[in-house]
Parts: sequence; structure tokens; C-alpha cells
Amino acid sequence: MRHIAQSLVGLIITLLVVSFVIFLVMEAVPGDPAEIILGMSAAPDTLAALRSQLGLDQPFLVRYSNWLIGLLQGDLGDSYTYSTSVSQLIGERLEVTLPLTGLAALLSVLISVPLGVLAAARPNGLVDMFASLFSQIGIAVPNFWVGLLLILGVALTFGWFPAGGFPGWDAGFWSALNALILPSIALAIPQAAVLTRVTRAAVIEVTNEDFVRTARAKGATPSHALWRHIVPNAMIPIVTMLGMQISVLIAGAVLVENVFTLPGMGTLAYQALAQRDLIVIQNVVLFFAAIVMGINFLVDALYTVLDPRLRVRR
Amino acid sequence: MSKKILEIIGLTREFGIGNSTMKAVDNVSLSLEKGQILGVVGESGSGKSTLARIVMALDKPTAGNVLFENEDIFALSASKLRRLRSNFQMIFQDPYGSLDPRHKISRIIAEPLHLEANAPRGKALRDRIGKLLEEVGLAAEDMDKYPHEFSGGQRQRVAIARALITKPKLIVADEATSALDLTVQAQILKLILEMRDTHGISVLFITHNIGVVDEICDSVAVMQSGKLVETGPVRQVLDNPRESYTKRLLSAEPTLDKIGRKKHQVSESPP
Amino acid sequence: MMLEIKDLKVGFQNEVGPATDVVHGISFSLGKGETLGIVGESGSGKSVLSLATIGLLPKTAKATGEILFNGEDILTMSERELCKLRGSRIGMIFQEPMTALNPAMKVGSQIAEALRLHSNISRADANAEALRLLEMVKIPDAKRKMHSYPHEMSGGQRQRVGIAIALSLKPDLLIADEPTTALDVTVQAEILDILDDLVTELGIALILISHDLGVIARIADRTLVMYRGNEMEQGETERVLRQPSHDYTRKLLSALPRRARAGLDVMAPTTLGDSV
Amino acid sequence: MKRLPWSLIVGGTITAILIFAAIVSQFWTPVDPTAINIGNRLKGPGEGGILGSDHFGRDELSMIMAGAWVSLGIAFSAIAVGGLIGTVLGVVAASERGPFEALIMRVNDVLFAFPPVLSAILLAAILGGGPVTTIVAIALFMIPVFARVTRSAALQIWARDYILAARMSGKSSARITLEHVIPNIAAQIIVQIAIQTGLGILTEAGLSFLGLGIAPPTPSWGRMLADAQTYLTIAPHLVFVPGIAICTAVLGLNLLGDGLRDLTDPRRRQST
Repeated sequence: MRHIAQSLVGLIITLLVVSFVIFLVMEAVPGDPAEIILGMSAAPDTLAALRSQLGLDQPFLVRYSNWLIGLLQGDLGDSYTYSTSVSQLIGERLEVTLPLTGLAALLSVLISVPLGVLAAARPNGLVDMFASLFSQIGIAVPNFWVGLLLILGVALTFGWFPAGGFPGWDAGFWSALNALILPSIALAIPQAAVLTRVTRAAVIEVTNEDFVRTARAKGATPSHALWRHIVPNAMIPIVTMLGMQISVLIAGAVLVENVFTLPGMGTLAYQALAQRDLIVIQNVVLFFAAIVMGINFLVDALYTVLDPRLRVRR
Repeated sequence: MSKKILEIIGLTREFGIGNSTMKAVDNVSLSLEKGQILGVVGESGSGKSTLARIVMALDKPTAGNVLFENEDIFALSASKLRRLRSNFQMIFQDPYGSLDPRHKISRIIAEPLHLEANAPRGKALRDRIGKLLEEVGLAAEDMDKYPHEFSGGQRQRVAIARALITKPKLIVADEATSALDLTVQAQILKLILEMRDTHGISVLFITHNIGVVDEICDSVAVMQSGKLVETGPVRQVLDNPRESYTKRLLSAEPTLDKIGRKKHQVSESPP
Repeated sequence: MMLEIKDLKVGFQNEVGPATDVVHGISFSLGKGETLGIVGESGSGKSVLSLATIGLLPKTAKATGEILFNGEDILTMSERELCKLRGSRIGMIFQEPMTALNPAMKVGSQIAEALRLHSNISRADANAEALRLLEMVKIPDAKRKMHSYPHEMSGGQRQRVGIAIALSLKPDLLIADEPTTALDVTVQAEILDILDDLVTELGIALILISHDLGVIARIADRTLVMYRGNEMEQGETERVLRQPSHDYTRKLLSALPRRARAGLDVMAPTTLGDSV
Repeated sequence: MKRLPWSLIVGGTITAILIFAAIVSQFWTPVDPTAINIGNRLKGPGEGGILGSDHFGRDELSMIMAGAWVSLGIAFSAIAVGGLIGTVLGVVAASERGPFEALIMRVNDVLFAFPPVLSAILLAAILGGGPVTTIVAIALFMIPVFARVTRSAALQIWARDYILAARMSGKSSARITLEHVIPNIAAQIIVQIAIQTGLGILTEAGLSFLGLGIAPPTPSWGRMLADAQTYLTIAPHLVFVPGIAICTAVLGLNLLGDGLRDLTDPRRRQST
């Protein structure tokens, strides 16, 4: 428990630092929001009026703390280009990005864990050869390219799934989910490749541990030893890698959303950059970073469940 | 002038674990005379290895002093301590972990000369290393090999050669023979005795093995859970132990006095 | 004879080149309730011999000869038959108590698992039996320790759990591979006492593998001395230690610290070993 | 004689070809990779150059060769910067321990929260897209990656007795790090460099796919794919050619990394 409390404090401190870094970087952007909104030809006094309306004339630290206070209250300010509040904008986009990354993470676990375990159960066997082929190639393919291939080979050839776009959840659960299938496969394959590799290595490593020999000496069959003793102890490196992969998934979402023209967080960040909508960039980047750190925190907490040795120590 | 080369006075070392502290070494006082071998014997958790590290100034005590030739090593300035270091050397337990696998034997053995101002160089250095290698029972040509080309016992000989190169007055051997096979252990013990006899080096011998203490030590200190239980000349402590822990330790050591299982011992008459 | 090993040879396949032979033709036999000590230094092949006996050699190993357990050859048994045999008819204790137990599983469950693998015993009955076994190996406060994880126990306690697991189904044969090497001497003495008592009480045959002649002397009726995969000699422990017939045994004895071999007054005064 | 791992041979060959093609592209390509030839537009492999041509009639093979230079150049620069900083931080953290180590690990956590695409978007807001943005964004992510790997490898070395022996000789931490720690972890760092260069190529491709990479008309594999999106149905070879180039390059570097690992650590031969 104390360990979890400690890492929670660590998480909050890191989040503060991250938000400060983001704010600092946005300060360095040439031109301020008022100029961007009104354009280059705006009159100086209109600019000044807008600046004070946006609170841009206040000192740096005041503006930073205003942003933080706003964050806590769920008020992230208004987008310059979308003319809605940023929080509403992010909320809408999360409806796409969260299911997309969640589905991809699920798919990759469902592919990689059984594949990696079965490959490790018989090293150099048929499953193992397939698994290593899959992981070598999977690690090397960019997810956006997998996306293009899926559009070309599945969407345009068979027409089972849409080649892009998102109808919204209002259009019905299944048609919305349908639009996310191919993108999540594109996102999942490279990740599943990495995870297969990690699973296989972790399972082989644990297989060589003394306690597995003890279990076999008790009369445990190879498969009993595998699922009852080896796999539970191999979960720690697997979960660690899964946690680290979340940031890769999120980065990948930006690319895959772009390929499938999905209105998610990634597209939002990308479009905001094109339109120099600084306040959106600032908040979206913080949001992404917070998700990455939050997941890492959960992984850390999961360790104590997986490994009883960590419950007392630390 | 005292004949004492090493004096440990009221040494305590605490470690913090979470919110509590644990005394790894608890108010231990010991002394070692010139040319003698002092065995420190104890089971795991007795604090004997922590004691060795402090004596080697690799760790600082929470309280107490370590006097080397009447000089308090923890009162010395860093530069003076560094100069003093060539006077004491250490031999470690694991012959596989104590030699850098990427360095040649000659470089390993010469390492302690690092701070010596007028250390030999070039041919003189190679001659000295060659002589040392022969002294510890290896060949001079071995200096151009790497550690992985040697067995555990041979590596321990290399470690001893490294300890001897600065002509130290004190050597701390931390379980130096525990990782070795019995026949190899006997050879290394013999080598340590020779080293003492020819160079007059004093040895602090840390071990869990009473038999080894009996074999080579002049005096012995028994430790348990950081505390000193009993100390004195080897014959006195091993033949007439005063403390119950010492007695227990001595009787637990398997010997060949009695051969056979309990029921056999009871049923059959002794020879 | 309950166990009869005839001309056992074990070799390991290498990635390139010929196999490395680590056991070159060992034979011995062991009757019910007997204890056999196998002594040797590192590289003597004694551990490989024990793994072969329980059918747990790694896949890269190739064994020839015969290991007859109650008349059936373990080397020709199928994996299924071996699984039935292991744990129920042959138990094994390993050297490292720190790593020999599953770190993520409660101690009680690890003992109960051994019972449940071989019989249709209910979970509750298995747990009750596991508790009895923990008490049998004299673990203090056994009821609470049932729910402990291995890391919450000392090395000696973990080794007792190892013994409880190995003896849970009262096997005919117990193999202990350096069971006390990683332990302190006082704990070693306790573990040897427990092994001695239980083996006698349950009438189990024991193979104890050790590098320590003192441990062998304490518990073995007969002793087999091995060196680099070969038998040097075997016989009654008393005879092997007091009147060794092979030079290597004499060398081993003379390498013992004086104190440990003090009882052997018949020892010829040899010098400490000469070569590495 | 120890047999070389097959992954080392295959990976080394692919990587060598890649580097060779990249260097050659600076002197010679079949056609000028930026030369527009509208008459030759969207030709398939064989009809317009060996690998076909794109929507401006540019020669795909020439663009792939020139793109290799960009890809490798950016990936290597990013690894050089990020890898060096990360390695130094990791090694120093392991030797100093205490608050300094804690601080470095916290900084790592912060950097780790910014996947390269995110920091590239942030940086692009200041600097605009381009090679510098790409290199910095990838390098920033490489810092924690290398710092973690080197720190944990170095900590294992610091626990060895030969380090104690070196300390007893009066050597400073810096000297011990140079003489004992770095030589003993060098193999692991080299393996990381190979694998992370592969990741760097993937990331560079992703960033130029988004238009955050090197500016046109300099060819880059990622933007070739972005352009191909429009002609998905009429000229699918535009999707295959750059994609296979990326895939092969990364595969080669990964195999090279695996091979090097097997070579230096035979114990892991089965486990990876």
C-alpha cells in the first residue's frame, strides 16, 4: 500500500513537471495566440484588447497556474479554430481514440501471449518458427503501412470494413466498431510482434528456474508446470513491456488515425498543428502524456499483485 | 610500540530498512597482532562480511574506530587514506566475480599499484608480476591470458597475487575458500599460510567454516547477529568453548568422528 | 532391489562437434530403507546422475544403460508414466532453497499441489494433509506458515518445505541433491536430523548427493565416490572412509580440515593436495 | 571455431547493402530522384524504371536510394545524440546512486511520457517540420531508452567484486566506470544501437508520413507512402516499394542486433 501511495505522489510530481515543460515549450512558439487568431495585419490596439481578454498580458507563472486551475476544474479554454471548448473537443475525440487503442491493446495481448507461450513451450518447434517469423517481420513493419495494406487488401478488395472515416457512436455500436476494426489491427500487429518476443523470452527464462524443476519433480506434467508455475511468473516482464508499449500505441494512433481519417486525438493534434491552434496542442499533448504516465502507474501497481515479493519490500 | 597491526574498537554499523534500523555489526572490538591470522567465524547474518568491508574502508561505521598501526583510518583525510590503502588488500569469495573478465591477468594483478608513486613500469613490472604468479603456483606466462582461461582455484591464486603486489601488511580474506572444491580449498589455505610465513603478513580470515579456522588461524572471534560472542586463541575457543552458541556451532559441524545414522549409532556399539 | 542402475552413461549434445560425456558407466543398487551417499567435487557428474534417476535430464542429454526402479526402466518410460512416478514413488530435494519454490504461490498450496497431482483428494483434505506435513518437518507455527510465501521464510524453513513436498506421498525413494550446502551449519544439522528421522520412520530409501564427506558420514549407509563421471569406489560408508581403497578417496579425506577428519586416526599422513 | 549466428550474417548483409545504397545515392542514382517527368507518371515496376515511377514520374528506385540516406542519416544522428546522452546519464546514475540517480530516473520518466510523434508535434509548433525537429524528437526519446538499459547493466557490474578490488586500489568512480564498467557493458550498448537505429528508421518514416520530416523535394520513405495514399488503387506499387524498403531496413538492423547479442552472450542464444 505504501509503495502505491509513494508512486502516486511520484506520478503527480511528474505530471506537474510535464505540464510545466509543455507550457514552457508553448511559450517559445513564435507569435502569440492573439496574433494567430487575428492574423498578421491586425491593428495593435485590437491585438492588445484580445491579449488582455485572453489573459496573455499576465506574467508567465500566473498564466501557468491559471491553466492548472482550469485543468482541475475541467476548463481547458476555447479552441481558436473550432470555436468550441477544448474539453468538449477532447471529449469527442477520445470517443474514437480510447476504443481504438483499447481494442488494439486487447488484440495484441490476445495474439501475443498464447503465441509466445506456445512458442516457448517447444523451442525450435513449428509454432516457435512461426512466432519468430511473425515477430521479426511484425517489429519491422510501420503500423501506418500495415494500415495502407489493409485498406488495399481488405477494405477495397472485399469491402467488409470501411476504408476510412468514422460514423460516430450515434450511428450504432456495430457500424462504429466496424470502422475501428482495421485501424486497431494495424495498430496491434507491430505491438503484438514485440510482445510475442518478450513473452517467449520471459517464459523460456522462467522455464529454466529451479522451482519449475521442483514442480516437475512433484509429478507435474509439462503443461501443468507451464500454465500453473511458469506463466504466472513470466507475467511481470510481459506486463512491463505492455505498459511501455502504451506510449508506442498512442504515438501510433496519431499515424493510424491519419491513414483511416478517423476523428481521434491524433488527428486533432495534427490538425491543430497545421492551424497553429496552440491551446489545443498544449492540452492534447498534456493529455497524451498523462495517459502514458497513468498507464505506467497502473502497471507499477499491478506488479504488487503479480509478485508477492514486492508487497512487503519497497 | 604495540605489536598490534589492527585494532577494532566498539564498531557498530546500522542499516536502515524502511523505518527501522538493523545493526549489522553491534559494538564489536577485536585486535590482530602482526604476523597472525585472526579468524572471524559466523553464520549468515552474523555481520562478518560487513565487518570486513569496514576494515577495508569500503564502508563507514555508524560508530567506533578502526586503527591500522595505531592510526584511525576513518579520521584520515581522503588522500592519506588512499596512500595507506596499499598496506591492506582483500581476497574475495567468488573467484569468478572478483576478476574483470575483460582485463588480462597482468593488468588485474597490477591494478593495486594504481596509486603508488614509484610503482615499477614496463619490464620491471612484468618481472614482478611473473615472480608473483610463480610464487602463487602459476606460470609467469599466464600474465597474458584472460580470467576465463583459468579454473576457480587458479583464479583465486591470481586474486592472491593481486593482493600481494603492493607488499601489504594486512590481508582480509572474505570467505576466500568457500566457493572452491575441498581439494582446491586445501591448496589455497596452504598458500595463505605460506604467504603469512614468508612475508609476515597479518590476515583477517572471514569464514563460516570452523574446520578452516582450526586449520590456519591463531586466534578466533565468533560472531552472531552482529555481536561478538566469544574471542580468544584458537585452541582455547575451539577446545574449551565458554559460550553456548560457540558450543552449538562446534557440535553442528559435521565431522568424521561418528559415521552412520542415529539409529545405527544407538543400536550398534562404537568401534 | 528397489533401484538398480546398470552402466549408466550420460552425454550432452553440443551445438557443434561430438557430445560431451559427463557420466561414464555408473552402476549401483539400493534396497528399501537404505541410504546411499554420492560424493564428488564439481564436475563429477553426481547431479546429472540424480536428474537421470528421476527422469528430468534436459532434452539435450542422452542417457544409455538401465535405471531399473522396482524392475522398470526409467530411461524407456514415457513422459506420462514418469509424471505418475515422480512425486509419488520418487521424491526429490534440491540444493537452493531460495529458488526451488515458486515465489508467487503460497507454501501450503505448493505442498497441497503435490498431493492433488497424484490423487483425487479434495482441496480441504489436501490442505489438512499439507499442514500435517509442515508439522512433520517441524516448522514452528505451521498453521500460519501455510499462508506464507517462500520469501517470507528463512532458508532452513524453505528447505523443510522442500522436504515436506518431496515426502508428501511417502515415496519409496528420496533423492537429495546437496540439500544442505546453501545452509548454515547449525541449520544443516537440523535438516540432516529431520531427514534421518523421516527416512527411518517412513522406511524410505535415500540417495544423498554431497561434496561434503562430513554430511555423507552423518547419513549414508553406503557411499559412492565419483570423479569426472567415473566411479572411484563404493562400499559401506564406514569402510570407505576408514579404509579407502582408492587414492582419490584418500586425497578427498586428506583435504578435509584436520578437525573434521580427527576421528580417522588410521589416516595415513599425506601432505595437502599438490596439483590443481 | 564458433559458428557465426545466422541472424548476424543476414542482418549484417542487409545493413551493409542499406548503408552502401545510401552512400552511393550521394554520387549516383539511376535517375535524378527529384527529376519530374510527367510523361512517365505512375508507371508500374519495369515500365518506368526498375521499381516504377510516382505521380510526378520520378524514379522510385532512385528515390528509395536517396531516401535511405535521409532515413539512416536521421536515425543515426538521433541515436548518436540520444544514445550518447542516455548512456552517460545511465552510467553516471549507476556510479553515483543516491539523489542524483533518483533525479535522472525522474527526468527519464518525464521524457518517456513524450513519444517521438508527440514531441515532434510540439517541436514543429516552434521550429516547423524538418530534419532537426525529427532528430531532436527521436533523440529525446532515445535518452531514457539508453539511460535505462545502461543503468541496469552498469548496476550489475557495480555489484561485482572486481569493482571492490578497483575501489581498494584507490580508483575514482569515474575511472572505474571507464576501465571496468563501460568495457563490460559495451556489447549490450552496441546491441541497443543496432535495435534502436531500426526503431529510429520506423519513427522517421512515421514523422515524414505526417509531413513533419525532411522537406520536399528531398525524397523520404515516409512521405513516399503519404503520397501513395492518394493513388492507392491505381498505383499500388507506390505503397509496396517504400513499405518494403522500410521493413527490410528495420528487419536487417534488428537481425544484426540479435546476432550481435548471440555472439556476445551465448547464454541467450535460445532465449531470444
